[in-house]
Amino acid sequence: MLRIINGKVYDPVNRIHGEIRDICIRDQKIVEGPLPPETEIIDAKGCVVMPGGVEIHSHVAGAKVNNGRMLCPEDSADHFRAHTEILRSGCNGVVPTTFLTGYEYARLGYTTLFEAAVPPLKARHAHEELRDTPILDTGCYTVMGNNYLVMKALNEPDEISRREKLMGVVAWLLESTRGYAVKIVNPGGVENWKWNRGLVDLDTPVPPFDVTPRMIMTGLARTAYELKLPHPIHLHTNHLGEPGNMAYTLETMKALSGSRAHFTHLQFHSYDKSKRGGFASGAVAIAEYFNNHPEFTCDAGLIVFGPTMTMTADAPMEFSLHQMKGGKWSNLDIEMETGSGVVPIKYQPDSLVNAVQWCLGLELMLLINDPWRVFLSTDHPNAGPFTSYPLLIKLLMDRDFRMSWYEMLHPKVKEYTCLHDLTREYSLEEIAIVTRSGPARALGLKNRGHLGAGAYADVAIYPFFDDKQKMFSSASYLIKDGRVVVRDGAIKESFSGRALGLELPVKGELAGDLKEYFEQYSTVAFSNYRVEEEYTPRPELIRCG
Amino acid sequence: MAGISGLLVTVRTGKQGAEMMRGKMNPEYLDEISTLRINPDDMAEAQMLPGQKVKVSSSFGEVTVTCIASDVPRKLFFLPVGPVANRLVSGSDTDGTGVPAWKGEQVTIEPADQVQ
Amino acid sequence: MKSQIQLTLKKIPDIPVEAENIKPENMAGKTISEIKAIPILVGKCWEPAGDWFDIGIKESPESDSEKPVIDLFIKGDLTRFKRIGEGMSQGSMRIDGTVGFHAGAKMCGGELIINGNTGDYLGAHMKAGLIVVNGNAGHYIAAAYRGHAKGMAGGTIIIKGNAGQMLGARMRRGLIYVTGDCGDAPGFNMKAGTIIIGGTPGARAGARMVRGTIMLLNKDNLPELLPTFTYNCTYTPSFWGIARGVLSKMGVQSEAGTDLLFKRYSGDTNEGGRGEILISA
Amino acid sequence: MDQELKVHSDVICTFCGCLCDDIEVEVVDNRISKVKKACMIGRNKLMHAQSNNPDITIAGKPTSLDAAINEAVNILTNARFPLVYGLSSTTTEAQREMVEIAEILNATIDNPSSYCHGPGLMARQQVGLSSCTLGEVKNRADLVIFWGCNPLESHVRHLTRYSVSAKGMFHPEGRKSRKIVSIDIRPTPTTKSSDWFIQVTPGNTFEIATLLRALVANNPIGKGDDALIAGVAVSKWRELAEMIRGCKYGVIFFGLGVTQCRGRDINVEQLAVLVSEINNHTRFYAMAMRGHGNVAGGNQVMTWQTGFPLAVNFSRGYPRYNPGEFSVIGLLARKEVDAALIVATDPGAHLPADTGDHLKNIPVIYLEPHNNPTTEWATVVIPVAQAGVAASGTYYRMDNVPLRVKKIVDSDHLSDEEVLKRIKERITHAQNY
Repeated sequence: MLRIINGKVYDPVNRIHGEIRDICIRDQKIVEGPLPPETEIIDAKGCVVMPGGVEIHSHVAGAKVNNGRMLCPEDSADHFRAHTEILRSGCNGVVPTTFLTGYEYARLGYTTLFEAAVPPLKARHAHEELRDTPILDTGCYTVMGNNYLVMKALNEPDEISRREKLMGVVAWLLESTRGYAVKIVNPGGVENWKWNRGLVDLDTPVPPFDVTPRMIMTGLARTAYELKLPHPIHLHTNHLGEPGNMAYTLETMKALSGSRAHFTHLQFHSYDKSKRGGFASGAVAIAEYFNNHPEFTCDAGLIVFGPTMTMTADAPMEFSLHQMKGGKWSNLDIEMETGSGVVPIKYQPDSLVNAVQWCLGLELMLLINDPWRVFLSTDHPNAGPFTSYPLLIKLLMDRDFRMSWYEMLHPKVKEYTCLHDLTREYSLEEIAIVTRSGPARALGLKNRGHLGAGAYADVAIYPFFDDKQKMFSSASYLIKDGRVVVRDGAIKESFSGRALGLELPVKGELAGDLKEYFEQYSTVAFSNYRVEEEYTPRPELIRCG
Repeated sequence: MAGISGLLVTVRTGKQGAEMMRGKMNPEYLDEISTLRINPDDMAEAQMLPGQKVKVSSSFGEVTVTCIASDVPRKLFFLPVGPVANRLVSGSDTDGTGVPAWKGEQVTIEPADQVQ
Repeated sequence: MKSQIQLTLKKIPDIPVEAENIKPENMAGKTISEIKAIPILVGKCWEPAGDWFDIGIKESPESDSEKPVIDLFIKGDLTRFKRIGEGMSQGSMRIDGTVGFHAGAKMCGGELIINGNTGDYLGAHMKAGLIVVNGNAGHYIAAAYRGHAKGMAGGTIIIKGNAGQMLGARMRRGLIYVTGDCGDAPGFNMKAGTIIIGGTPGARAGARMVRGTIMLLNKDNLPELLPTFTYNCTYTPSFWGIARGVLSKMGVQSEAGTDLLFKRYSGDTNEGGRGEILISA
Repeated sequence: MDQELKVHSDVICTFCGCLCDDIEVEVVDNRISKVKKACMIGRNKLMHAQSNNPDITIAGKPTSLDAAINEAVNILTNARFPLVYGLSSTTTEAQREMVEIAEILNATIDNPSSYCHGPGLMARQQVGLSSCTLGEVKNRADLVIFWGCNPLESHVRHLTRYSVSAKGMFHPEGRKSRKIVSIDIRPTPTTKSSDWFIQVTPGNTFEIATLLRALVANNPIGKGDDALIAGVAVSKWRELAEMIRGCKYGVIFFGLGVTQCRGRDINVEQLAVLVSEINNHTRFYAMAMRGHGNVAGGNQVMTWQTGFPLAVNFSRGYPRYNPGEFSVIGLLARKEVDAALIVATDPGAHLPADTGDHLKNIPVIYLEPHNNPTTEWATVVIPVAQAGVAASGTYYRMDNVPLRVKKIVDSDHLSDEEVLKRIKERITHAQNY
């Protein structure tokens, strides 16, 4: 049992806005109190108390993440931690090794973490790494946007049969991979690339099943709704990173309007085109549309200047990035499911493109009115490492600080962006929403992201400083499941978190022809495909509906 | 003196793999990893007969193996990977990479009876 | 007066030792007992240098000659000692004996003289300064560590004996001179800089080179160049005279005259073809 | 007495990187009695999995498991520069324990890839690699190049399951619609079943890849069409370059003939750049023909735990990487190691004799299911339940697809993972952690 006293509590779900409150913890949960007088007390005087952070989109585990680590040993040589009596060693400042990932997220006050893209065939790998990512509760999203079984089901002419088959495939994929949500990455575009064809638009028919990106996205959105998944489709749209892709993103939003959808790393999809064909911010138009569609959520994908690593299932995007930049490129096509690519990159403030991207991400966060629908992310490590969150929080909370960056940015950036006109500053409550309460709600996690009775006792306590970067850079305390994990910025205890999965309303079963198809063309036996329960030793299944 | 020099290349063979799985002490395995494939013209030049025992030596060691004629190029001698070949290769010679010269160690081969 | 520090190895270790703390700036102005206390990593344990070395300090008059006074002398078979002089930035150090891996790696100033052979990665990622080896050097001299795109970024390395494979691999700037032979792939993927080889190089000189110059002073027994090098002309580059002068200042006399003719090949065409291999004609 | 017969289907063979997962195994009274669908090597592996087990010994004398573990802990905690080595033929679950033990001991850890396909990993660290899973090859590849490998003898079912005669989605006829090219220094069963065998001189992989890069990209070359590269005319190589550019989905499988010949890692580096550049014209990939069943998994585990796939040293408490310096062969050849924990590999058979000999002079703890050259001299021998037969866990296929190998019989022995956990706990205790 534990009582946290004297802290200024920010618990937006329960409408507590920076008031001094006691938080009472019994076993792994937050309780009403009172607790017996001998209860251990944490005095949070001068501190801010928030629910543990919830990371909605990050690449931390699995094939392409490890590929990224393997690709750049130089990033590991420069950044390392020795092991201690409690902690495992680790290295790499861009794509940290698994243990280090857990420790660093914990030090930032995070307690729940989702790996954003797992190809089904490599799901065991992701779970193996998540098992070695300590402290946080973790889950992963299952990549489906170029999946043959999905596309074959969508190709079914009869509508009822199509819906049934698709539901069966999606449920089967989620079950087989122990995934938490339907992830879509460049729907149809990755498969099209494997045929050495160009980019896809909403209605480009994609071989071999001649389904279009529109059919894939709307079909999966509907299935996610019908399965009552706690999180809707998690969508990385086509045309990532192209100037002018804002128009395409708006088309996609229109196609999906009326159904829930999460648009991930929206910054990468919100570019207007300058007169000369270059990058300009499309944040105003995107935010305007987005503000009028309460069915949508998004995360920002904020750019951080410095070296980092791009990694995504969007193989064609990585290939064109490689063609543009030269240097290292790793690619992995995954049979009947997806592709993936990894390319190291460095964002530089004196590059006009990078400066536009930097402003654009912040603009989205400032122009989207409802903090419950836009979340802090760097699409770690694509736009920058998650360890930069404290800096980004300061940029959101402090306009003067924001403006001071213009000295470093490419001088022409103001022509293509509007960040300098935006005066909004995030409040601590809004920060609490975009880093924990909002993502938890979007993910359908009812016991996380708030401090009401019944919630998991996942609590972050930050020392109050005017400098918000300093304030959020390391938690004074992190309590996970009622155990004090971080004290004064140092990890005191480490253990395995839970694996978040789904309790689906239907049993995942492949229609006969799909199963036959799988058995004919996969190189893994049907019975060996499904991820066994051993890979999630501490499961927590979230009920759909 | 009869003999011939060239490069030793270690290779996998089907039999080497299959017999290894039955145990590395079994005679079929030991036979297979002691069987050197050599071009018939090389064999003639070195005055060796198929099935004959030959001595293979490198600057690191020597072994006695059985030679058989094979359609391999001249001056290239093929021995299955294993403890026999490993006596001819050195771990001190990896060009800083950690990989010994398993695919190109300079060796000399001569009929074993001449050695006696 | 200037103090000279002498380290004499007492016993040869049976496990590897990492001694990046042995460099002039770590010793200067210290007493014997302070030097004895300098930690070195023996296997996985930090031990005081005094357990491994006899240490002496003597004062010597400032020399009038241009040559700097040696600050630090080390004597003994240091084959198992890695990282001696790593990151050294000033002063001078002379080693009488063979040294292990990474000697003078990441060096950014000063002078390191090795009277003996060296292990691999001598002068890796070196930024400035001078290394002279009066013996043979190992592999990956002045090279980049794994994963890095660029190795040596400046300074000079002179090897009076032979060098191993991947000499100057991925170097970015600087000068390497080898009196003797070298192994395969000198100047592999070099970005710029100069490598001069007096003896015979192994195969694949300049493979994947982007820019920079490789001079081969001995045309005999030269292995064939890679197909991605194309012949341009035969001439005497003005650069040769300069390089010859620089080297002679460092005590390396080339027998060839300043008017030596070179055949110029440009390559690696796969990498843009802006590099050159100059072969004594 | 009635014999109990159990038939296990879709069993995974753990021998090579193919990890064929369609094997049928019959077990009678806990003994494997019949193996179907496997190749000869896989069949022998399974049929002999339960025989020839060593005793638990210290210095050759039989002892108890407890005593052996205590002796192991004693040796390891007293070592000043210990080596943890192996990993390749056991589960990732056991590999994870090995990395943790290495870390607690501040030891050096390496796996056999450092002298097999490690050069390919080093190459990837410089330039990356465009690759795919085996099913992509089966379903799509219309050009397959075997370079310096002979899968018909080393990865026997590779050709039928994945790369040549497999009936894929876009190659319903299997063999007929694919072009198969082999590059090797001698005729082999694989070259003989290829459409085109390009016989080359040894040690010239780098030159070939260099020339092909130039030909594919139309870069200038300093050689005429009749000039020989690796013993083959430039004009022939030009034909290959045309074939490469003209294919729709091409794959190079490369073997130890590429990674172990003159040049080692730079051969693969050049090959990887070639493959990357071919993608400017068509889709093209390369894959290492990984040998031991889970050697790929060892690289994965080491990378997610330490940041590096092989040759990692923990002397300073954090991982550092340098092949050559921390590779098992370099360490042993220089006689730098004073004790070793070896699991799931056979240094007595696999390492050059002069290198393996150093292990005979230092205390070695050895976990292994079968008698072999190493069990003859290892100081502490602990027999274990064989992964995929008597123990379950994760294996990574050569294309890094993870599969779960299953326990199909009971063993008297613990698995690698279980023994390693006990060793780890006692080391932790001994070091007063």
